[in-house]
Amino acid sequence: MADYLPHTEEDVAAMLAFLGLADLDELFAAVPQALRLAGGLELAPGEPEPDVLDHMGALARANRAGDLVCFAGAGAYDHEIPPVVRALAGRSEFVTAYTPYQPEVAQGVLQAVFEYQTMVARLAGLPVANASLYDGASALVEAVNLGTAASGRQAVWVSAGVHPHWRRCLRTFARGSGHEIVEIPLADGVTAWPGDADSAAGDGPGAIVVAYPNYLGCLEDLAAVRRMADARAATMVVAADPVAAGILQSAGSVGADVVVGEGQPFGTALSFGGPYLGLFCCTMAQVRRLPGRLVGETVDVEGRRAYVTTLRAREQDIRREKATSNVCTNQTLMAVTAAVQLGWLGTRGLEEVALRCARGTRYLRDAALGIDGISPVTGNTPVVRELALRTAVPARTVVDRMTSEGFLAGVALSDLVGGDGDRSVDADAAEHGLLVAVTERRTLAEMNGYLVALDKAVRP
Amino acid sequence: MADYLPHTEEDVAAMLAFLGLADLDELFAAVPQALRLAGGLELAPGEPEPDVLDHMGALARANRAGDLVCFAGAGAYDHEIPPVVRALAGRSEFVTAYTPYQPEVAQGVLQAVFEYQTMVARLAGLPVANASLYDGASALVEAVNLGTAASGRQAVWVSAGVHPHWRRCLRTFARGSGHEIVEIPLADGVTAWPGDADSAAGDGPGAIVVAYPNYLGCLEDLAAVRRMADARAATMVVAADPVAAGILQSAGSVGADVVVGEGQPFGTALSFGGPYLGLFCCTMAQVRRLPGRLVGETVDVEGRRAYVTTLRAREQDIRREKATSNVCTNQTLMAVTAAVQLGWLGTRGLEEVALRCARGTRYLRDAALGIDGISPVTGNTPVVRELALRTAVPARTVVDRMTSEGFLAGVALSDLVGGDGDRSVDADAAEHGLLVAVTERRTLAEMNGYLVALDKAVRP
Amino acid sequence: MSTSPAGAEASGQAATHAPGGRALSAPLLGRHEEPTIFELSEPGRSSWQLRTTGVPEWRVDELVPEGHRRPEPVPLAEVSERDLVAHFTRLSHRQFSVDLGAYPLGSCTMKYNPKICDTVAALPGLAGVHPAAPAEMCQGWLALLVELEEALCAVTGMAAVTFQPAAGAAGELTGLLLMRAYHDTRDEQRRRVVIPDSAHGTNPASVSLGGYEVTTVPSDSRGCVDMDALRSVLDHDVAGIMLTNPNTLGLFEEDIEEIAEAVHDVGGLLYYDGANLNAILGVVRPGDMGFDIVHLNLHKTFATPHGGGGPGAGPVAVSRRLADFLPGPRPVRLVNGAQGAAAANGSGGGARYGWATPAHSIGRVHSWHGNALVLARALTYIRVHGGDGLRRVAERAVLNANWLRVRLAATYDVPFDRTCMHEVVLAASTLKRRHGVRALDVAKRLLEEGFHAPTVYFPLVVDEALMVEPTETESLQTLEALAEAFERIAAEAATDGGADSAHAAPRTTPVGRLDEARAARVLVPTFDARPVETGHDATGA
Amino acid sequence: MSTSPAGAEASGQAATHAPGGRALSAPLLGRHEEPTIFELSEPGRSSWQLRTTGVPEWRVDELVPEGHRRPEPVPLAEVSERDLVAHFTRLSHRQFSVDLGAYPLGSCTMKYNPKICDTVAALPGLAGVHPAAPAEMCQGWLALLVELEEALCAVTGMAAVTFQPAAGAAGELTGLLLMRAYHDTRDEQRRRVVIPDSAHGTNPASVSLGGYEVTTVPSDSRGCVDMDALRSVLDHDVAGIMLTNPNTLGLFEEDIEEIAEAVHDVGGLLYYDGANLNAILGVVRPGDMGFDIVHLNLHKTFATPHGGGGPGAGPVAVSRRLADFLPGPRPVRLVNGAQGAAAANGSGGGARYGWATPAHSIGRVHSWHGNALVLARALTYIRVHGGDGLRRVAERAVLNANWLRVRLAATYDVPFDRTCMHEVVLAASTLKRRHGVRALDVAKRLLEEGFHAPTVYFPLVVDEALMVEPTETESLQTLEALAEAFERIAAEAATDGGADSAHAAPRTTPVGRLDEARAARVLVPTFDARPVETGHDATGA
Ligand SMILES: Cc1ncc(COP(=O)(O)O)c(C=O)c1O
Ligand SMILES: Cc1ncc(COP(=O)(O)O)c(C=O)c1O
Repeated sequence: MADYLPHTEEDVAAMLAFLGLADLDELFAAVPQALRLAGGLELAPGEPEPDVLDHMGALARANRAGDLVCFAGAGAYDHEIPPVVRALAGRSEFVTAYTPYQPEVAQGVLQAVFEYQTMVARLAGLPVANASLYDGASALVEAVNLGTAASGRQAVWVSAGVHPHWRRCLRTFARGSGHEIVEIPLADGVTAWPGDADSAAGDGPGAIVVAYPNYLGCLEDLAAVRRMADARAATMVVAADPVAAGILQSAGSVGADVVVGEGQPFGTALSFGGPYLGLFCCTMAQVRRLPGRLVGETVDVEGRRAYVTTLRAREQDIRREKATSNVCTNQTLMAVTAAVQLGWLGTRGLEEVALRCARGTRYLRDAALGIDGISPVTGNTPVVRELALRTAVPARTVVDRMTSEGFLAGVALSDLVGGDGDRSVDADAAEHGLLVAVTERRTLAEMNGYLVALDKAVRP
Repeated sequence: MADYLPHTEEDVAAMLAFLGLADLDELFAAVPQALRLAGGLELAPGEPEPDVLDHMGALARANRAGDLVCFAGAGAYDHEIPPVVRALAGRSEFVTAYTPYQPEVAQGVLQAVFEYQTMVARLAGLPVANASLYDGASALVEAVNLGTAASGRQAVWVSAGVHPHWRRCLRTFARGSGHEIVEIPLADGVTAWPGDADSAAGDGPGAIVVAYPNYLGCLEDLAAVRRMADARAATMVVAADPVAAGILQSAGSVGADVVVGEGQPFGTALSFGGPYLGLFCCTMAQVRRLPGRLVGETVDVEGRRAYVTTLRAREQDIRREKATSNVCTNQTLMAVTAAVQLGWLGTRGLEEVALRCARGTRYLRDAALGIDGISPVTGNTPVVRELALRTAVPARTVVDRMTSEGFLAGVALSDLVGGDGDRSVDADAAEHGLLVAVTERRTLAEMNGYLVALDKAVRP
Repeated sequence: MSTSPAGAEASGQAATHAPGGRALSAPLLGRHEEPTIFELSEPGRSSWQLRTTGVPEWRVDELVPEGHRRPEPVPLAEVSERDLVAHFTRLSHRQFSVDLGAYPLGSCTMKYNPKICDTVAALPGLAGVHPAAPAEMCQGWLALLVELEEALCAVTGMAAVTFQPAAGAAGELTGLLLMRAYHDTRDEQRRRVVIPDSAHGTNPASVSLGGYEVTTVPSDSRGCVDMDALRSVLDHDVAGIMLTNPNTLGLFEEDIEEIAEAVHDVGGLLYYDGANLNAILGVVRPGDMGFDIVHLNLHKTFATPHGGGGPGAGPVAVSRRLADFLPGPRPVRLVNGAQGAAAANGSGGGARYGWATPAHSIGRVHSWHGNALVLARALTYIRVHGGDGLRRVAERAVLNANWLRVRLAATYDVPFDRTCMHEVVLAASTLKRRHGVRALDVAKRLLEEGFHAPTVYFPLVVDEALMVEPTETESLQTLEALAEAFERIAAEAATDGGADSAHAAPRTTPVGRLDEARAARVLVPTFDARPVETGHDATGA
Repeated sequence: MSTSPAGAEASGQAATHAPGGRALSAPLLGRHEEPTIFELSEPGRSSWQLRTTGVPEWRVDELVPEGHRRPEPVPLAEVSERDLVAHFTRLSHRQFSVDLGAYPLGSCTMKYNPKICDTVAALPGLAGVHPAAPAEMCQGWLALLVELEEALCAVTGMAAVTFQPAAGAAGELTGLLLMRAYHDTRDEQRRRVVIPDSAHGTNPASVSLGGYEVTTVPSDSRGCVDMDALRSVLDHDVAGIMLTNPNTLGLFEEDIEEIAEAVHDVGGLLYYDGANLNAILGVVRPGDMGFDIVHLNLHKTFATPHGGGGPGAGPVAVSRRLADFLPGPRPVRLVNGAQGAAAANGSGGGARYGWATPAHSIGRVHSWHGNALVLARALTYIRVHGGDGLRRVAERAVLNANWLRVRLAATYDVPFDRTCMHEVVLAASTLKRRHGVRALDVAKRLLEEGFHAPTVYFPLVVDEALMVEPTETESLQTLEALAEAFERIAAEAATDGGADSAHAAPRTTPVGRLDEARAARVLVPTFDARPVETGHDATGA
C-alpha cells in the first residue's frame, strides 16, 4: 500500500468522530448512489516506488532515439544545457511553487521572470515580453488574436514559411476565433507575397505573419513585410528563432508589432516536445492586449524594490469572457530556466552559440551538396539554423536508414507537411525533403560520420 | 580558456594599480627565483566542461561493474536510496557549507547532525554518538585509542571476525600509537577467545574488540565478551553492522562501552568505497574522550532552542597535541544523508530492511548449499547479513566467471585476507571462500538467476 | 540593521556593479533587495563553456548576408558562474513552495509532489528524445502515452484522450472546439454555452475563444446550479454546458443527473472542468455523471509540480461519439495485447506503437505532442497509487477539508455549511463588518503564521471568500496548526489595534505589502523600461 | 510576531506532535525553531517504499536465534514523505553556504564548487561501483585514479600518491607513519617532530598519534619560522618538520631553502601541509622546495564541496625514496602508453589498470580506496582548468587577498603587513582595546552585513585574529562590498552604543548568539538526553 498520505488509522478515526461520521463513505453522501463507482477503479493496485522506477526506466530505454546523434531540429533543438543550469532551475522552490498570488513570498519566481522578460524583450528588440505562453504555436495563435483585435480585421496572411505545425494550430483555433487564415506560398524558400494588385481584391489582412528565419532556414525580407503591413494597417507578427537572433537583426528593429518564438533552446531538453516555452513580445502600444501574465517592478510598504504580476485586468480571472486570452497556467518554470540559461550564456555566449550553429550548418551544407543524390530544396537562398536537402530516395527512407548508423538524420518534410502537400514546398520536396539542423554541440567528427552515412543512405 | 574566475582584464589591472604592482608575478616576489616553476605545470591545457563531461562519462562507462547485479557486500552494500533522499541530502546548502563555525547561520547542518546523533545512538543503545568519522575502519581505530586511554593499557584483543581491512588499519596505526594488537582466531566463524588461563599470562588487554555480526555474518556471544572485559577492566568495543541492528539486540544493551560501524548503508551509494561514514557511539562516562565533533542542544539569547558543536576542548584546534583525536574535516554530509535516509525508513522501515536482508540471505544460503561444489565456510553457525560459501574452484575464478553472466557474485575472501592467510579462516577457505551479501533490493528472480550461474561457475 | 533601500545603498555599490557575493537578500541573513542579474553584470565576465568541435571558424559576415546581421550582440548579463549560482540560489530562498510548508490554495490542489517524478522526468531516455524522431525510435514514449490514456479513461469513464493541451485552459478551448466540430458535422449552428456564475475565469474566456456566447446561470441557495434557472436558458441554441463537479464552492452538484438529462435533451453536450477531480477519484466518474468532454489538470490532481505558474498538462478525455474529432496525431497501439512494459523490452521485433490522426480531427492544438515530461510524471504518480491509492487520495482530501470546515465554522463565515468535497470556501465578511479585517488581511497574516494563504476573492459569488484546499498530503497536526492560526487571526482582529496589525501584515517576509496600483500605473515590465504612464489603475481586484 | 519559544508554543502543539506543514522556521516566513524530526513523528506514519521481491516472508524468529533478537524495533521518527521533505528543506534554509554568498573563512579555501562536479559524482558508472569489484570490472575508476595521481604529481613535484587518506588530518598521520617507516628501515629511532607555533591544530595532534613528541619553533617578527630557533632544536633526534607554505599567517616562508637544507642535514624529512596550496598552484612546487611528503586538501584547493564539515580527501604525495612505503593496494597502469581516455573505451582487450601494494607498505589507512567520488570531482576540476587555469587560480587568489589587505590596513590591525599569499590575517586588537569590540563581535556583525565570517582566533600566535581568505572566485565588486562592511563595523564600533550593537549581533539570523557554555555544562548530545552536569565549562576558546 504505497502512497504519500500521512493519515494514521487513529487520525482517520479521530477526524471522522469529530465530524460525527460513521465512515469515510458518508463524506460522499451527496453523490447519488446510482453514480457511485462500484468495485473501484479499473487500475492495477499501487506499486512501491522502486518497482515503478524499474518500469519507467524500461520505457525510457525503449526510446532508442535518445542514443542517436541528433541532427533533427524543426523547432526543437539539441543545445548545450550545462549542469549549473539544471541545478539552479531544478531548485525545489522554483519547481514546487504555484503562480505568485502572494508576492511577499514569491519574489524569487517574480524577479526571475522579470529578468526573463527583460532578456527576451532585448532579444526581440521590443519593450514588452510576457511571462510565457505554452509553446511557439500557442504564442503565434495569441499573436494573431492580438493582431486582428488591434486592426479590427479577421483576415490573416500567414507565410507558408511558418512552421507547418504552427500553421496547423492557427487553422484549428481559427474555427473558434473566426479568423480567415490565408497561407502565402514560398518560392525558392522565401515568401512570394501577393503584389498590391492581387491583394487589393477583398478585405485586407488584419495581421501578416512571417517567420525569421523561416522553418526551412531561409531569411525573409522583413522590411518588405513591414511596408506591406503599413500599407494595409495590418499588425506585423514575426515568428523568430531566438537562437539565430543572436546574430540576426532583431524583428523589433525592423518594426514588428509582435514577435513570438519557441524558447525551448534556452535550457529546456528536447523532452519529446514538451514542456516547451512560448515567447511573446509586443510594442508598448499593444500592452493592454497582451495575453498571459506580466511581471512588473514596484515597491513595498518600506520602499524596497519588489515585483508583482501587473495589468491583471486583462486576465481571465478578472475580465472573464472579455479577457485578452484564456491562459492561466503557463510555462513559468521554463521561463525561469531560460533566464538562468541566458544568464549563463550572457552577451558573448549567445552570440557564440548562434555563430557556431551557423558555422556547422554551413559546413554540412557545403559537404552534403557535394554528395550525388543530394540537392538543395531552397535553391541558393542563404540559410541559417535549418537546412532543407532534397534526397534521391524519400527522406523518410533516409532517416530510417541512418538510425542504424547511429544518427537522427533530421526531419523528413513529409512528417511535417503531411501527405497532402503544403504551400511551402513543391510536391517532390514534400516527399524527398530532409530538414537538417546543426547545433553548437555537433563536432566536425560527428558531421563527417554523418556525411558518410548520408552518402550511403541516399543510394536507390 | 575555461575557468570560474570573475576577474576581467580591467579588474586585474585596477587591482594591480591599487597595489602598486606592475604585474601579477610581483605578487610572488617572496618566492625565491630559483624555486619558481619555469614553463608552467606539466598538465594539458584546460578543456571546456562539455569535453570534460565526455571524458568522465567515458571513464564511467568503462566500469562494467556498474551493470552487474550486486551480491557483493563485505562492508559496502547495495541498498535502496530513494529519489527523495538524494534530493534532500543533495541540497546545495548542505553540500557547499563548511564546518558550522558560525552556529547562527548553520542551524540547518547542526540540527540535522543532532538528529543523526540521536538516531545512531538509539541504534547502538548508547547515550552518545559523535558527528561522524571517516569510515568504519577509522572509527574502530579511534575506538581503540579511546579504549586504551580509558583503561591505561596498550594491549588490544581483536577478534579475527572484525573486517580484515579494519584490522589492517588497526595494525597500521598501531605503529604510531604503540598499541599491541593481538588477533584472536575464529573457529567455525566465531571468536575462540583465550580461556582465563592463557590470558592470565602477560599484561591483560586494555581493550577488547568484537564484530556483531562479524564479517563472515556470524553472530558472536557479546555477553561473554562483556564478562571478559569486566574481568580484565578492559574497554569493550563492538563493531556492529547498523542494518542488521534493525533486528539484532543493540551492542549497548549488552554493555558495550564503544560501538562503531560503517554508515554507508544509510543512503550513501557504493561509490567505489568512499566517501563513507564512520559511526561512533560511547557511554556518557567516556564522553570527554570522544573523538571528533559533537553537536549539543542549547539556547540562544532569546531563549530559542538551538544547536552548537560542544565539548570543543577535546579537539585538536584547542587541545592540539593533547587532543583525543586529530580529526577535523569528517563526513558530515554522509551523516546528514543518514539522518534523511533513517527519517525516510523510520521505525518500521529499518526493521523491514534488516528483515528482508536476512530473508534473502536465508533463501540464497539454503539454495546454494544444495549445489554440489558448494559448502559453508562457517559450519552451521547462524548467519545474517553475510554468507561465506566454500566453492570447489577458487572463489576468484567463480567471481570472474559470473561477471559474464551479469552478476557480481560476491567478494572472494582471497581479496580480503590476502595471500598470506588470516586467522579468521583456514587456508583452504582463504582461497575458496566466497563472501556473499543479499540486500532488500535483490529479487527472487535475480537470486534464482544467480544460483543457476553459480552452479555453472563452480564446475572444475 | 536597516532593511530599507538606504540600507541597500549603504553597500555603496554603483547600481551596475552590485556584489555577487553579498547575501543580504537571503532571508537567512537579511531583508535587502536582491540585485537584478543586470546589476551583477560586468563586461568581459562570463560563465559559458561550449564543446570543442573542430568546425571551421567562419566569420559572421561569411555566414549571414549583409542587411540581416545584428549590429551589436544582444546585451545580456555578463556574470561569473559563481555569481549566477549565488543570485538564483538567493532568489530561491525568497520563494515559498510546497516543499517548505502547507499551501492550502483553493482550486489549486497544492499537494506534495513526489520526488520520484523528478527522477523519472530527468531520465535521458525520456528527456533526450526529439519529438519528430521516427515512431520506431520512441516506442517507450508511445507505450507510456497509451498506458496513461488507458489510465485516464479508467479514472474518468471516458473513451479516448488527447494529450496535446498544455494546461487546463488549453483543454477547455480544445474541448469547446470538439463541441463545435460535433455540432458542425450535424449541421447545427448553436451559439451559446452555459456556465454557472461560480465558474473559474478560464471557462468564460475559453467559451469566447471557442466562438460561443456565454450564458451564465446563477447558483441557488445551496451553492449549486439553480435547476429552474438552468432549464429557463436551455434551448437548441445551446451547444453545451461547462461544469466542474465538485464545483468551485467545493460542493458536489447533487442534481448532476437532472442537469445532464436536461442539457442532453436539447442536444447540448456536457463539458467537465477537471480541476476539482481530486475530490472524486475512484468515487464517481465524470463519464458516469453524463459528461461528454472532460479536461484534467494533471498539475493538480496528479501531483505534477506547478513550477511557479507552469508547466501543467490539460489532457482532454471524450466519450466514444467524440473520439473521431480529437486532435492528431495520437499515440496508438498497433497490435493489441502488448502492454507498455512489454513493448519497453523494445528493440526486438517491429514497432508495437505508432501515430494515428482521427478521421474528423479538429487538427493540432500544440507544436508537438503536449507537455510530455509532465505526462510521464503523472503516469508515475498513478502507478505508485494504483486504483486503491487514488481512492484513498480522494477520501483523505475530502476528510481534511471537512475537518477544517467544521473546526472553523465557529470563527469564520461558512456560506454553504454542509459536507464539502476537497475544499471549503470560508468568508471573512463578518470579520470585515465587525473589525475591518478583510480576506486579504487574513491571507497576509497567515503568511506570518507560517502558512501560504488560501485563494481569496474567488469564487466571485462569495463575498470576502477564503477558499481553503488543504489537500490530502497534509497531516491532522498541520490542519490543527492551520486552524489555530486562523483562530488566532480572528481573535486578534477583535482586540484593539488588532485591525491595524492585520493591515500591517506580513511583517516577517523579505518584502511587505506591495504597491500594486503603482505597478500598473507606472508600468515597468523590463529592467530597461522607463516609467510609462498608463493612466488609470488597472490592477483589477 | 513573537519569535520566542512562547511564539513557538503558541502553535499549541504537544512537543511530540509538531505540525510538519507549518513553515515558521523558514527564514522566509519567520524565526521560529524547527521541530526535530522526532517531534514531527506520529506512530503509524511512514515514508519508506521497498521493491517487490517475491522472497519468502520468514518471520524474524525463524531467522535470528533466541537471545540475539531485538525486543523492540529501533525507535526512529515516523513521518510522511511530505513532512520529511518540508523538514529538511526548511533546515536547508537555515544554513549558509558558498552557493548563497561569499565565505571568506581563512584556512578553508571556500571557493565556488562547480556544479559539473556534482554531475560527475552522480554518474551511475562511478557512484554505483562496488569497491571490491574485480579490477577488470572497474577499469574506468582505475584509469581515473592513475590520471589524477599523475596530475597531482605534476602539481606538487612529487613521485607518487596515495589516495586512501580521507581528509587532511588523515593525510598528516599517514605522512608521519611514512616518516617513521622511513627512519625505521634505516634503523634510526628519532623521537621528535618540529612544528611552528603558527601551525594548524591537526599538526600537533597528528604528531602525537604518530608516536612522536612535538617540538614547537616560534615565528619571528616577519611571521615566518625563526631560523635560529629552528637550528637550535634540530638534531638527530628530529624525525622531521611539518610546515605549510604559505604558512597559516598567509605568508610565504622565504627561508624555505635554508630550512630544507638544515632539516635534511640532520637526516630529518620535510612534511608539507597542503591546506594552503591554492596560493602557489603553478607558481612553485613543494617538491622543488625540498619537501619529501605532501598532503593535499582536495576539498580546499580543488574545489570539492565541504558538505557542512566533510567529506574531504587528503591524498599524500611523496618523493621517490618514500614511494615504497605508501599504503596499498594502489591503482597502477599495467601496460604503459594507454591513457585513461583510451582505457575508458573499455571492454575490448585485457585490463590496462590494476592494483599493486608497495614493497614496504605501511598498510591500509582506509576501509577501501579513499573518498573516491571526491577524487573524481577533483580530477574534473583539474581537467577544466588545466595547467594554465590552475596558475590563474593562484594568481587571482593572491591578488584578491592582497587587495583586501591593503584596503583594510587603514581600519584593522595587520600584524604582518607585507605581500601575503591567498589569505590575510587581520586583527581586532585595537578595536578591542579602544572600543571593547572583539574579533568575535566583528565576525557576528559581518553576518548581518551579508557575509560569512572569517576564521577567528586562529592562528593562535595572533591576538584577536581575523583570518580572511576571499578565494579567487569572488569578484572585485564582492571584495569592495566586503571591505565596506568591515569598515562600517569598525566605524560603528567607535560610535557610542557601537560596542553594544556589536555585542548584540547577529540580529537578523534565525537564532542569535548561543549559550555555548550551557551546551557544554548541561550536555544534550541527543534528543533523548536528560540534562547531565559535566561540571566546569568546557567550551574552550
Ligand atoms: C476550476 C478551474 N478551472 C480551470 C482552471 C484552469 O487550469 P489551468 O490553470 O491549468 O489553465 C483552473 C486553474 O486554476 C481551475 O481552478
Ligand atoms: C592549515 C591546515 N592544515 C590541516 C588542516 C586539516 O585538514 P582536514 O580538515 O581536511 O583534516 C586544515 C583544515 O582546516 C588546515 O587549515
